[in-house]
Amino acid sequence: MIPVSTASGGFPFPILPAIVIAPAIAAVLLFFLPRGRPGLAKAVGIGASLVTLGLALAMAVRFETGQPGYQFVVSHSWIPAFGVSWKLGVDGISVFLVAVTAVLFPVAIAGPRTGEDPKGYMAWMLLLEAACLGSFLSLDLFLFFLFFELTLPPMYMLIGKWGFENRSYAAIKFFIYTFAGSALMLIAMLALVFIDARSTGVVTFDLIANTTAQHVSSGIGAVLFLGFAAAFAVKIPVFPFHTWLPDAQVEAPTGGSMVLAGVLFNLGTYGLVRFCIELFPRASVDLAPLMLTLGAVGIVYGFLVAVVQTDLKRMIAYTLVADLGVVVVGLFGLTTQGISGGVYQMVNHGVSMAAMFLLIGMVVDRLGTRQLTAMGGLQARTPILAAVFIVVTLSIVGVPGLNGFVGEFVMLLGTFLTHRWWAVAAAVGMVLSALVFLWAYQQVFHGRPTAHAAGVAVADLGWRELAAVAPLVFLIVLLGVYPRPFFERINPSATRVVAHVGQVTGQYPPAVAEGARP
Amino acid sequence: MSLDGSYYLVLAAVLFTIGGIGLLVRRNVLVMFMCIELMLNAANLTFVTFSRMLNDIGGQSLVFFVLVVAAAEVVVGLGIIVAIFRRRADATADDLNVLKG
Amino acid sequence: MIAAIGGFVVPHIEYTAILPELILLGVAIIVMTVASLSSRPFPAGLWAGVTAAAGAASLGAAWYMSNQVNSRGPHTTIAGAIAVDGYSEFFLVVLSIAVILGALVADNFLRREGLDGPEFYVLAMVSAAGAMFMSVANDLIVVFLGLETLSIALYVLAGYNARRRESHEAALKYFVLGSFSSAIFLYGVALTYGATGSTNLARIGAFLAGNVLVSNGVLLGGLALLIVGLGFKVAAVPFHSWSPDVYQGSPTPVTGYMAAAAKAAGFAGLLRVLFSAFGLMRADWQPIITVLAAVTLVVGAVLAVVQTDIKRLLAYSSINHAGFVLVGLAAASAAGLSGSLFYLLVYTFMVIGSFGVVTLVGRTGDARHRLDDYRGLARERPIVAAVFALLLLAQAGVPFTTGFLGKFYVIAAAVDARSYPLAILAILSAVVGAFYYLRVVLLMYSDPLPAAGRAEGVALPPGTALVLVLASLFTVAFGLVPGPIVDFAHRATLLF
Amino acid sequence: MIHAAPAILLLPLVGFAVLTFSGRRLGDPAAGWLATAAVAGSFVASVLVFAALVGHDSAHRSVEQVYYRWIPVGGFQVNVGVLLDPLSITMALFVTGVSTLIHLYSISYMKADPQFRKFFVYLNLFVFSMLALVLSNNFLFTFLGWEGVGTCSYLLIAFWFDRDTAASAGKKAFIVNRIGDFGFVIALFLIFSRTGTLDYRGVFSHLGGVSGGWATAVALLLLAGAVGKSAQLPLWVWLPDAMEGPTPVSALIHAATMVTAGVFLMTRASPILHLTPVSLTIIAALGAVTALVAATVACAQDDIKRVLAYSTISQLGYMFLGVGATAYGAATFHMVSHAFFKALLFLAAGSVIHALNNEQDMKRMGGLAKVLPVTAGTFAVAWLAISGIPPFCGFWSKDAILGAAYGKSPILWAIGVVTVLLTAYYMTRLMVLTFTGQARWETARPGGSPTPGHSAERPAGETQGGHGDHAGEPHEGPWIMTVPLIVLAGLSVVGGLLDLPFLNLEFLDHWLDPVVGHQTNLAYQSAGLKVGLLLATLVVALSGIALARGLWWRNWRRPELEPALLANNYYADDFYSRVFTSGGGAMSRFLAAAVDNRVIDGTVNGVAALARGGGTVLRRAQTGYVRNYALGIAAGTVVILGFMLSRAGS
Repeated sequence: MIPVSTASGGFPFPILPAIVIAPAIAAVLLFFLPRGRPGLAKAVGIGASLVTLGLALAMAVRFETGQPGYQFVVSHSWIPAFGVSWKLGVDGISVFLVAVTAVLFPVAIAGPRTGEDPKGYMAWMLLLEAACLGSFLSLDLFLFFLFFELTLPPMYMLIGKWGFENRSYAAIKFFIYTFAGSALMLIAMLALVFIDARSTGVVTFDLIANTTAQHVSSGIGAVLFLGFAAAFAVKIPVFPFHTWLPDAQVEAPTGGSMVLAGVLFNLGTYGLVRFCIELFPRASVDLAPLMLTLGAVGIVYGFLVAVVQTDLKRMIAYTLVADLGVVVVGLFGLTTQGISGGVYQMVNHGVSMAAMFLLIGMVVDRLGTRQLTAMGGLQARTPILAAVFIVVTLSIVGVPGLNGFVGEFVMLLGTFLTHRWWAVAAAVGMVLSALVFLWAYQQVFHGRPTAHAAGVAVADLGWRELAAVAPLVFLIVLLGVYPRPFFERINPSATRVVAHVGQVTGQYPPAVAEGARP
Repeated sequence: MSLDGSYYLVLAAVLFTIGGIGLLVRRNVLVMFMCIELMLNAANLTFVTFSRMLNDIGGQSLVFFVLVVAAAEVVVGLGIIVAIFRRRADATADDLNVLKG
Repeated sequence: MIAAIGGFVVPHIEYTAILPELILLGVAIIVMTVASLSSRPFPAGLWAGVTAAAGAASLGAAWYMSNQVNSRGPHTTIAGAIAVDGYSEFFLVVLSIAVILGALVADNFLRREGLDGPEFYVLAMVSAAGAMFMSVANDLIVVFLGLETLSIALYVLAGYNARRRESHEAALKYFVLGSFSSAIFLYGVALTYGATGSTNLARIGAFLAGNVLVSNGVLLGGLALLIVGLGFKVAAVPFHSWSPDVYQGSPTPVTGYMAAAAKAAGFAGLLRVLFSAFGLMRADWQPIITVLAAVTLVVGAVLAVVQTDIKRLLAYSSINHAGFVLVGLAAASAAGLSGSLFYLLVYTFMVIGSFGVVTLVGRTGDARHRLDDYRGLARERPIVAAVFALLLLAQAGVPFTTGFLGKFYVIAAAVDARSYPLAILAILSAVVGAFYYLRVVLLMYSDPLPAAGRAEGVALPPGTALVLVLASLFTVAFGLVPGPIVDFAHRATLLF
Repeated sequence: MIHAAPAILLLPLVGFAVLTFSGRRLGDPAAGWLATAAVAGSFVASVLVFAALVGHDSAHRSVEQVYYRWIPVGGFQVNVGVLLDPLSITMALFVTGVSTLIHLYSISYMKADPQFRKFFVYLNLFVFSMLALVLSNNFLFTFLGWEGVGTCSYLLIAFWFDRDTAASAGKKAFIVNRIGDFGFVIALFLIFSRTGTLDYRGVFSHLGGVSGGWATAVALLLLAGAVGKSAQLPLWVWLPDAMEGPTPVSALIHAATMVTAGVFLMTRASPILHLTPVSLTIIAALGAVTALVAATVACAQDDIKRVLAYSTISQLGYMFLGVGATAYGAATFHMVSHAFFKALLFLAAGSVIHALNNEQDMKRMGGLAKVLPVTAGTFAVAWLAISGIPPFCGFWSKDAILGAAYGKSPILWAIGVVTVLLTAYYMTRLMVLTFTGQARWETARPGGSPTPGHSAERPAGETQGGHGDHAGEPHEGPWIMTVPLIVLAGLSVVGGLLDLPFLNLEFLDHWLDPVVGHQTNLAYQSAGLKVGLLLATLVVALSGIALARGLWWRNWRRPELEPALLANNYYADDFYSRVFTSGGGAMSRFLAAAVDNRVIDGTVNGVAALARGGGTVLRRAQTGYVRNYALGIAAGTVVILGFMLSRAGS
């Protein structure tokens, strides 16, 4: 059983709906704002995202440690004819994903320079935020799917309207590709619900009910698992479903890139845990080798392809494929460490990659090009930017003491306990990621400026930019040095998932994972 | 002595088919229109025949409805044809192919 | 009883049951009479207002009847030829809405094009009445009559813009093919009558329940032809070929109205005939409908991708939508049926709203329908562009819009019926669909073509504005709170 | 004063933080002094802790302090804490001690460098990481320090980032190290999966009943990490390139401290190594071969720092040989004494380079003994120490290892002895070329402009510390540069006292016994054999010196003694670059261009094109002719009729 707490946590209003609705309302408000007031639009955008951040942090602070189940749960019947309810809840797996989403959006909104039409930009960003938060908080399959899909139009518009030169191809590719993935999820979701309904007699999209039902035979479960996995694999993206990513990531405006890298991919990996693994434990065990292989291949592949890219954003975009492959490998170890570390790594990766793309945006803005061959020597001219960049780089590369290492090590350790060789293959990533990122850093910051770069006037980070990047750097260090409070909240839920898998399949990870000594 | 009903049915079917094929092969709009009338009347014949076979007068009364409808169609159809081909000597359907693809 | 052997009995006529039709027909006759009797010019917008009012009245009547049915239960009237049930009232509501929205969109168009006059509205009301009769019919011959009333009025409407050659061509194509399909339908009625001895749907159903036919060739043939006849009306592939041409050629408001009303009426007839009369022969028609649905989905979506004319694009997309409705039908279940109904309801708003925008952007002459004409619309008319974007995205199936729920509903039904391939095909066609809708959206939000010197801006008259507001409100509001309309569609099948 | 332990770690960390956030306010020399003070404080704290440990009896000389729980996930619980035992405190002492001296030296050496503050930021961070590495009470915190020193190494090698060679060398160092770290990480996984913990004490107390295969795997994987960090074969190629960094960095990181971390790790993990004799043999053989190979290469280098770099690799090989021979005490002894004399060598070399305005080519030196007497004198001490001449420390520590190696296998001993010969040879060559003979630097530098070529310490155009104030004649640096030299020279002289192989004066061995167990092979050798071995190596060393003096005295042009094979490090870099850079690059390009673009993305776009193509084809059916449409309807009707009638009558 999954414990569910409907306690309000001391908030005078239901906190979770407030978190989702606050940015949505602001997005609608922005729509009715006069067009000629860009300053006001920005203020509303930033203000709303900060309010959301406040709510999310308050929620995270009041989140009870040591509880494996869902907290602050609210449930309202919504479309009774479909068995759909407006049910939101948060557990250890989602709590920090919500928090980090709420952190990243204000940064993504306020940090980079906005182009034309700030009103529309802010509105789409806030709508995207609402959709992302809603996805993490939904405890109803249908509701999740709605929010999951709702992320597409705003992102589409952000890329398509505010992106770089080849934006419309990238935007459409992004939309169609991810939409196709989730299409299969919808079918699988419906099939699951109706199959469960045939056993229980109740048609319900309730996540918990369907998680506990487990009426699906292993063969069908595998098919449904793949249906869900298709959506998430595209979203994450897992090799070989990744080719939309470089295009989208390259063409997106900086804020969009940050959200893509920091939040949207988390939706996919989160989905793997929450839906693929929890709903289909048998299939997860049976198909773990497939997922692990895709993840592991993606790691090597992503880095190898990244290293020869000549476009900075494209290069880093390919590393996302690899980094997220590591998360997949971690999750499908199906151990507490794997899942806990995987979730932790989602948070890390969100922070670090958002910071990375924020910085890349700053570099690209300054130099007016994304071509690595036209860069160089920036460290002498912008030492602070370089310093922040190297911290973020090291975080992604997984240097201990910073956040990336903790997540990566823990989850690969977890996978090692059950699927030794895949963890070893995934660990190759630590060499390759160093190769790619240091190579990128060298080309941008080391050496002497190229003729192009030398011809551009370049300023170091201003206060606004520093203020935007500072919270992310703070998190990078905090998450690396003192991960304990985070793990204490994630662990119980991760353990719950592993126990659930064990209960259904009879396959538990080795006892050492839970602390038994030989 | 009366013929077996099935003869009428077959005749109606043949008429219907002739009408259909006529529509497909003729290019003159008026002829096509007449083919449609032929099909409608084939249906009418079927109605009447079944009405007799089933000994149910309802089928025959339906024919009146159909005739009225056919008349209305004639009015509108001819109106459209006249509007289009007012200034033309021949009226072929194949001249109308601006809209395609 | 229309007729009894040995004596002609005048059936009892329950006028309230056909009140919406009577209102529309009555107003149509009054308008025609008044307009032809008076030689003075009438104030602009009068006929549109009258039509909208008539539509509103019929909507009220339909709503009243709907509540009556809810409280008292369904029944048939006028010798069993008319069904008074949730299903009927559902379609009466949908069609009344189509009349109101259609009239509001047409008003501006007709004035702009200098075509203002009562005839247009009379024809619209008559066609709506025909469509309504199709929906409430419980007898094949009533279906036929409604179908013809609807179609004949639409033939004229399609050719209403006498100045445009395309309009004529559309009218003629529609007429020839429509008559052809009507004839096929009628022959199907005849065969069915022959096989079952009745044209009354309920009695056909009862007959099939009570008898085992040794030789059912005639019956099956009749059913096949019925499906073809109605399939034509809903533009199911391969009976769809008229629709792109007619949609493109007709005056734009007519296209919108036609897309909504004719499709709704066609489906009303198809669903009623298949479920009510031939429900027991499900096994025979289900495969056909499934294949039709599949082909319709694919052809509609794929052909829309390559279009460069917005009206043609929307025509093909509406074929794709018809495919979705057929998916619900192919499930052959109560859930599928209500899914189809739901889809038609939400589609009505989306499609009339969309064509409302197309009407505006077409500008005087109703000719600017290339996709490139939509470039930069967001800059010139942000609200119009936003509404269009919303409606297109809703058609693409974006969450929190009715469009998504409609797709979800029918696909859920298909999955529940375990026709997984069809469900997957449907959703993949929606993916393809997203491509062409998004293309238009992005065009609106990209920069205008430099060469396109705009002599005429895009105007936003109040009537169309109202339609756009209504359409987008409906689409979003019920996307967020779909309960009421889901229940509405659900009730329409429960009381069947 | 065991409670001073946190201060050892904290002081450099605080120094790092303060310098990072308010270095600008402090100003240039002050920042350097602050950094030095932080490290010096750390040294003092180490001394206090050392004293406290000495006060414990030898069985209880191991104190664990846990500061906080770092990563708790299920059964995986890792703390941030220290294990204060003889091994770690020895390391801490010499790390902080040598660091203090090098910090001091750097204040002058880096003077006037625009990145002066940043240099000390990195140095302090390095010291913290190194201390975390050695003091940690668990493998993971050690790994933190391990990667931390690697990172600092990267930052410091690439310190003069505007030079492409420096930037590339930094990157190369990091990546090659990462290859080794990959093994380290897998080793940690293996350890945890078997013992359920990563705490040193926990792991070593759960070794009962582990399989030999497990132990061998762990040992070899840890060795991979150590090989990377300590630049052993086959991962040695990064260290010579690392000389691109400022010379104090070479002294501190790439000679004295960081590169010895591999030896430390092996020593720390000795309980595991004991379970797997085959691994020990591999370690010993690897060390011996590395020592020999690197020494041969050192014989043919012209760049003074590269000679020292290869020498470092070679000396580290000795230490691995010692570890492999289970002479952990000897290995540690050599590590410490090597830190003394190698740091001294680098600092003195830096002094030379500094004085010659960034000249690193020994062929352009010569005769410097007259102008740089202090440098030359201290250098000579270090030269004798590394060559293995008594009573300098290198003699004792090297012989301790060789003695152990003899116990392990005479072949290893023989390799070691050949290396002694080569060591003495190349160091003498270095000494002769640099400090004696005629001064070639005046002629080689016409007009006083820096020579073009590979050997510029700094990029042209940037002034280096200590140069702005004089022109022409090279001279000694200020006292803060010479004091460290003198102190290190002193330590090189007396360092041998730590562990003399007779009269039970093996302090270090006894000191380390609680950590590694009493394993030294020396104990089993007879006094006669001991003396014989000592004398043999001494003779070999002396003949090496004599040989070099004979060959190079007043004769610096001897290309026949510098074969290209050796000068180019056996073409190892070429080989690696061909295989990994070119080969890997080709594969990457293939993946990017062919696989990703054509196959994977091609499939995606192909599906889209298919839909579009389908549309284009189907479109042709929509001819615009109404009769064709009717035909379509009729055909559809016929098909449906046909299907229906096929079901009829059944």
